Parts: sequence; C-alpha cells; structure tokens
Amino acid sequence: MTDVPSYLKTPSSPNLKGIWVWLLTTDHKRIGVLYMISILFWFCIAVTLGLVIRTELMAEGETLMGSQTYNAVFTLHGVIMIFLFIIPGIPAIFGNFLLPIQIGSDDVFFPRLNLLSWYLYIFGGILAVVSLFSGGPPDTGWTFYVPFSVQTESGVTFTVLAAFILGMSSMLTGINFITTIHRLRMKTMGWMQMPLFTWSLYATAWVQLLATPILAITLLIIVAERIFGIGLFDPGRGGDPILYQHLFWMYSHPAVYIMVLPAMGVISEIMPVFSRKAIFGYKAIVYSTLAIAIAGSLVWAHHMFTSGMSDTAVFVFSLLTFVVAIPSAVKVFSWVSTMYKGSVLMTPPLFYALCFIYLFSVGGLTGLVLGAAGTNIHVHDTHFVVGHFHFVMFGGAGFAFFAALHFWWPKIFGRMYNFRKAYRAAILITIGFIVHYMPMLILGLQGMPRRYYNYLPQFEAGNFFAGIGGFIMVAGIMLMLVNLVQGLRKGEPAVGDPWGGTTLEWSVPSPPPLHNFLDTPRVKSYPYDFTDIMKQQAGSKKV
Amino acid sequence: MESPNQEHILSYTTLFGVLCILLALTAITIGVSRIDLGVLNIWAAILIAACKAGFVLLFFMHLRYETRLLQITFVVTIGSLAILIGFIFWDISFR
Amino acid sequence: MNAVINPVPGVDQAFLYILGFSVVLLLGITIVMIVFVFKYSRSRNPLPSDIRDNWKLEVLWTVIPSIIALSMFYYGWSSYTGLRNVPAGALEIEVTGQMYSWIFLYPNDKETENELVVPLGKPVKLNITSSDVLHSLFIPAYRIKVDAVPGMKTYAWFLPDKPGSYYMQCAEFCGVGHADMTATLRVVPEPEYEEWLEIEEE
Amino acid sequence: MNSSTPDKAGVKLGMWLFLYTEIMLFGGLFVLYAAYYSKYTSVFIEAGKSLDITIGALNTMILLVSSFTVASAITAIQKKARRSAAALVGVSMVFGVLFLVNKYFEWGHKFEAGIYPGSPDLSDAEAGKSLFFGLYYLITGLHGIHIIIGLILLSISLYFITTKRIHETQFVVLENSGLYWHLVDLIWIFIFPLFYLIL
Repeated sequence: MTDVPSYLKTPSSPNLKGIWVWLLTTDHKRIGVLYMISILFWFCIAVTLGLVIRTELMAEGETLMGSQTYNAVFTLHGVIMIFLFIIPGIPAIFGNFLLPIQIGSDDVFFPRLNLLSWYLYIFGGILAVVSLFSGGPPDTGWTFYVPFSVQTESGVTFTVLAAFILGMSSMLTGINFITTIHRLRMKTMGWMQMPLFTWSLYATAWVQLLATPILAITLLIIVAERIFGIGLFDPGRGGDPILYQHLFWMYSHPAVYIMVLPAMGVISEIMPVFSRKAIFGYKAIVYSTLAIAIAGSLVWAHHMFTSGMSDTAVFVFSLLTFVVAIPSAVKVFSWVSTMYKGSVLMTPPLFYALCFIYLFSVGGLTGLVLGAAGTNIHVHDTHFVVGHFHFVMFGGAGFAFFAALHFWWPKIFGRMYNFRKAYRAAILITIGFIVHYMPMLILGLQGMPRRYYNYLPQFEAGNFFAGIGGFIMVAGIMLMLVNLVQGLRKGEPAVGDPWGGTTLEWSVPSPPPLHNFLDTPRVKSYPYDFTDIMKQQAGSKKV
Repeated sequence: MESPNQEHILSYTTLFGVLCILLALTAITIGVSRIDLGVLNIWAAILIAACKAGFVLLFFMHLRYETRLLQITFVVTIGSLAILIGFIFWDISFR
Repeated sequence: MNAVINPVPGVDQAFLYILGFSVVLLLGITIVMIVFVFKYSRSRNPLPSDIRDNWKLEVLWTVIPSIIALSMFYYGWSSYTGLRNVPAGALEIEVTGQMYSWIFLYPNDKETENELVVPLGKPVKLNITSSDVLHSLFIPAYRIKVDAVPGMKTYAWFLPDKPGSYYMQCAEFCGVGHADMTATLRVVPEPEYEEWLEIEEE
Repeated sequence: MNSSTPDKAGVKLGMWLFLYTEIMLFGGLFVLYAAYYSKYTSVFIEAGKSLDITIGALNTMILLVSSFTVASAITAIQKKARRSAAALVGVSMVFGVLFLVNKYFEWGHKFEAGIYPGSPDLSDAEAGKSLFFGLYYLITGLHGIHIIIGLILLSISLYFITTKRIHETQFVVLENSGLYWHLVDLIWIFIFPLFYLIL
C-alpha cells in the first residue's frame, strides 16, 4: 500500500490553519472525532451527576444535599445522558466516521450540514448550561411533565430549548445519513450487501426524521405555555395533561430505538469479526431492525398505563409492546448463534459485546414485566423502571458504545490500547453495573418509587449496595477512558485490518486517508464473507 | 442513476389549469361548509383539503414526476402521521 | 352476590409467570454464550465453518417467542382487568392529591390527611384527582397505582383482606416534597372502622 | 464517487426529507387539534365562527396564486426565460408579504377584541374555547414564521437568478425554495378549513 498521509495529518481544505483545521472541517472523520470529544465530555459530567445521586441515596435522610438540589441533579443527569450522550452517541461518532467508509464513499452527502449539526449540538449543550443560571437548574425530570413543568419557577425554558436544538441536530444528522446511503452507496453495493451497522443507522435515521419533530413541537408548546400562558394543557381551561404525555412519548419511546438500534448494529459487526464467521441470519437481522423501527414507533403509550388513559388503549399498547419484543429476541439468538462452530477470539470489543448481550437481555426481559398491563401497574414509576431502562440504555447502548470504542479505536486513531487494562476496566464496569442496578430491580418490586431523594427505612440496604456498585462502575469507566487515551501515545501502531474484518472500513489504512479510499473499493457479494481472510491466514505462517 | 435530461418541464397551461382547480376547490369547500351536514362537515372539509394538497403535491411540487423513492417515502410520512393521530383515539374515544 | 375476587394473587401470578420465563431464557442465552466462547475458541477451533443461516431454526425462534410473548400479554391483561373491575357495593372514598399530601374524604364528609382507614374485608374504591400537578397514589401492598390528574377523575380499588398498617407513596414526580408525600393505610375490623368514622377530628 | 458534479437528485432528496420533518412538526399540532376537536366539538365550531372567513379565503387565494407563480418560475427557468422567472419569483414574494399583512391585521383585530393567549376573556370562557384559540395562535404563528423563512429562501433564489447562478441546467436552489414555499401552502390548505370553516 502506498504511503498516503492520514486524515489526521491532512486538513479537509488546504487553506485551514491551526485550530480551524478542526473547527471548520467538513471531513466526516474529523467531525466524528469532534463529536467524540464533546460527547465524552458530557458523558463524564452526567456520570458524575449520577454518582452524586447514588451517593445521596446510600443512607436514609438528607445526606449530601437537599431535595431541590437532588431534583435538579437527577433532571440534569437524565437530560444530559439522553440528549447529549445516548441519542447522538453511536450515530454521531461512529456513524459519522464509518458510514461513508462502509458504503464506499469519500464523505457524507452534505458535509457542511454535518458540521452545522455538530455546532447545533455544541450550542444545545451551552444552552443546557445556561439553564442552570436562569432561575435555577431545572427540576422537572427529563420528561418535563405538565402541569408541573409549566408551573415550576426553575430554568426549564432554557433546558427545553436546549433539548429542541439538540433534536434539530439529531434530525439533520438523520437527513444526512439517509441521503448519503441512497445517493453515495457504491453502485455495486445492493441493499442486501450493506453492512449491518449501516442498516441500523438507516433505520435509526428514519425514526429520527419522523419522530424528532414531534418532540420539537411538544417542547415548543412548553416554551409557549411558559412565556405566553396559552393553556393548552391547563385543566382549568379544558386542557388535558395526558395529551402532553402522548405527544412526549410519541417521540421519546421511538427515541429508545434511536438509542438502541445503532447499538445493535455495532454488536452485529463485532460478533462475526471475532467469530471469523458469517453473521447468523443476515436477512433476519435486517428485517428485525426494520420491524423494531416500525413497531417501536407504535408503542409509546405503554409509559402511561397508570396515567388515567382508557383501558382500551392499555390493551392495544400492551399487545403491541409484546410484538416489539420478538424482533429483539431474534437478534439476540442470531448473535449468539454466530459463534456456533466459529473460531472465537476473545478481545476487549468482544468482551464488551458479550456483556452487552447479557445485560441487554436482562433489560429486555424486565421490559416484559413492564409491558404486561397488570404487572406494570405495580412497578411503574418505581426503581424497577430505573433498573430496567439502565439495563437497556446503559447495559445496552452504553456497553455497545464501549465495545465500539474498543473495536474502532485503532481504525480512528491508528493506535492500539493495552488489552490487559481494557479487560480489567471491562470487568470492573460489568461487576459494578450488576451490583449497581440489580438492587434497583428488587427495590422496585418492593415498592420504592423513583425520583425519591429520601425513602422508607426498609429500602436502605438495597440503596447502599447500589451505591457501592456505582463507585465500582465509575472506577472502571475511568480506567477504561484513561487506557484508551494512553493508547493514543503509547499504543502500538495499528495496521489497516487489526482484527480480520470484512467490511470496507478494514480495507483502508488506519487511520484512513482524507478521502478514505486510495482506489475503488471492491464490494463483496456478501458483506460477512471470511474466505479471503482465511486464505490470507493460510498464506501466512500463523495458526 | 437518472440522466439529467429526464427533467420534466410542466407547461404554463397545465400549471394554470391546476391553479384554477385549486381555486374552484376552495370555493367548493367554503360552500360545503355553509351546509349543515353534522359530523360529515369536518370530514368533507378534510377530504377537499386533501384533494387540494394532492394537486399541489403532484403538480406544483412535481411529485408525480419524481422517483419512486420520493413517492414512497412521502406516503410513509403521511401514513405515520395518520397513525399517530389515529392511535391517540384508542385513548380519547374510550376514556 | 358473588364473592369479591382479590386481584392481588392474579398480579403476583403474572409476575411469577413472566419473571420465571425470563430467568429461564436468560440462563439459557448466557450458558450457551459462555459454552460457545470456550468450545469454539480460536485455539480449539482454528477453522470456522461457513454457516450463514438456517431458516428452519430462524422460523422456530421467531414463532416460539411469539407464543410465549402473547401468553405473557394474556396473563398481564387478565390481571389488569382484575384491578380495574370494581365489585358492586364498594366503599367509595374521594382522594385528592396536593403538594405535598393526600386528602381522603369519606362518604359522611369526614376528612383526613395522609391517613386512610378502611374496614377489613370490604372492597374500597378510591376516586382520585389532584388539585395542582400530577401525583400518583401507590399502595404497594395492594399492587395498585393510579395517577392523580387535575381536572380529571381516575380510580383504583382494592380488597383489604388483612388487618394491619401499610404505606402509600406518591409515585409521579411532583416537586420538592415528592419523596415526603407518603401516607398510611390502616385496615381495621369493621366495628373499629365505624367507631373511627364517627370521631370528629378538629 | 465523483463529487465535482453536484448530484441534483440527492440535494432534492435531502430537501424532501427536511419537508417530512416539517410535516411531522405541524403534525404534532394537528394531533392536538384532533384530540381537542373530538372533545369540544361544539365549542370549537362556535369559536371558529368568530374568525373572518373573508380574510381566510383571501389568504388562501393569495397562497395558491403564489404557489402557482413559484411553480411557473421553475418552468420559466427550464425554458431559459430568466427574466420572467425572476419576475415570477418577485410576484410570489409580494404575495407572501401580502399574506403576512393580512395576518397582521387579523391578529391585531383579535387582540383588540380581547382574544389572545392568556387574556382574561379567554381564561373565563367556557372550557375548550381557549384551546381553540391557543391552537389557532400556535399554528398560524408557526406558519407565519415559515412564511418568513420561505420569503428569505425566495429572495436568495431571486438573487441567484439575477446573478445567473441559477440557470436552465442548475436551478436546484430555486426548486428547493419552491418546494418549501409549496409546503407552507400545503399546511395552510389544512389550516383554512379546520379553523375558519368548521361549522
């Protein structure tokens, strides 16, 4: 391979100098890295806030802070984690970096729009900070339920505007991805030759596109309510607070799939590479991805079984919820079967992926308890829900994010990291995770509601253990990040294809050159065909 | 990929014809709204509005001459919106 | 009059049914995963087989979970109907949530704050509303929870089948006093209840 | 992939995708409208009578005609009639401004009559009336903002036409501005009967 300087050494346009090489770049890879830095920044802040919550809860009564502060902390934890970390997390970082390469293109379709999305993201983050100083930090929870969110005197208006701006950023990214996949995919790459990560981004982009505007208008209505006092949800004037919940969850439930579909895509890439075997049931995974995207948009009201909604609606939405469970199960079975008669090489990315499968299964299965109408009533709005969605969001999307970091880190930066430290971190995170969230499931079954800064004495033991788990987990996360960053300086240089992958990103040097491909990439008729890799391996003397 | 020559040119007369239809439909919808049809009034109004929207989409917005992709995705969008509005009534109508 | 059926066992059975299946499935997935990792590790099995799919297996693992999921849905729904169908002749108590306490209003206009006293063995229907923001009345012991919505009436019912003292909490975030919005439910024998009802509170 | 020739179909696809988000944005308000209409049908009908059909119809015609002129401008540019294209875009913009002027007077009139968000008259009115006008102000307000954005897009197109950056083979900016303008028209087509004509 000829020596071509990597994208990290070449500005995307020749007249850029100094910091502007980054801030005015239109290269999708640099923008991916910009996202990575900013998203990890917010992730660390939100993790800290989460740890503060659990520390407060370790002992009964007021320990670290008062109720008002606590409410602000959990609101910020939720808002930051959801709008600034999980929703953009995998699509904005890895989607940006890898989507064009996986389909054999040199960039996304609208490179400047891509940069604009990043600036909107930054602007949204700044607005979220501003909200802290305009009437006090928001104290409504990330759901902004009316009438409380309209009545409270804290700085909800700015928080809501921040979420609005972040929504726009995510919507524009979605538009960009769909256009890119339709227009810039190589002519030789048919839909059923597309890598599964790209497929998951495609399905996600459609959900982003069609669901996010609903959130935007809901948030605008809150702003209008707070500024002009329109009273659309004011029961005194005939309004219906439950309608707000419908509108809110019409976006926010599909948003769960915006978070988790790309995560599933990541796992679908990792499993075949380290099993050195075709993904089991490529088509089944594609169809279940689409099925989840479609059916997942129709189940929003299962967040509202106790809200006073009609029983008919409870019936319909509970039934649909169980329908969504099936494609997720199909995926889990496919991932596990991919290893059957494979040649499994344990590496940090695979370790994270296996933890993902376990934790995500717990999350999905506890979701069944929540989807069934009768049992939902008891556990709704309790710590069981908190445990459940952290298993799905953190054990699912979060672990897939970590897996992706370890999987593509050598591709993005051209350097390896220390494996031993990576395993240690992964084990710490996983053990901490289980100790942290399992007690929450039990606490919820016993009847401890969520968003409580204080609780009845019988819940103390569970909360104490959860707190311990939290500290272990955070220690693991710190170790993981430190190890990755150390890899940038001390790590061995990575070759183009360190793992033996088959998708196009592994056919280019690490880190890739500015325009990704040196010559026209060759598209396989089946994206996970390992015969070439096996031949290469037979050619070299290795086992 | 489409060749750039396939660009469709709509004649002024077609466009003007569509405008006339739209104005006529506006007159009709105002007329219909003055007759008391009970519950049917709102449906008539929506139906006529949908017709007008159809003409704007198909001709003014060239949707009739666009690729399959745009036509399908447009229907998907409208379909999703219809489902969202429709599903709300699982709650509203049975409360 | 037919006997009143307590919905609590139904809900608990649904819990057991769903959680039981979940544990079995989870264990199955985990064990198979771990076995595969070791059995097919690269050192033991350097040459992978090229298996891409198996439609029989795939149909099987789509259909069986579908049936299981639908049975779970059925259990969930049937236990839900138990929670919703109020038996005739239930004692009706008006409940109002407010920042940050619960007000209970009895048929004879007796009003209490944060204390609900009900007679043993007689079904109780709670008609719930709110005077400010959303709240949610949660009685873990009787598996009921329902939001208090301003401008709207919601309801829940339960059958107090054991005397004793239970706790109630607010489960819908309502502001600074959310966690302190707890109340007590006392189930007492009927004569004691009648006596209590007549005491005027100042 | 050759990026030197702009891919027109892709740019247009991007624009349509953006329009879908706009449709869903207004869709959220129509969800509320549907819910509240079914709950307060008679109140909505009563409140709808206080809106001026003449102004509403006039604005409908204004938007329809301006949509026609924008569509014709594209035909004109395709037929290499640059001057008439510019004129047609100009006319459309004049209509757009007229629409806003009308809207301004209509809103002003309502404000004088004490009907505005949070006004004492509305707060004391029967349940549902304030919802109707709340939705009315939100939807027409948001629609008004879109008219302004549309005007900005059209003026950019006009500028490009006069500076010959838009010509018979390269007119995607005009086309996309046109699409946006038509969307604004589309939404008005539904606002008009739902607010002015319900009986």
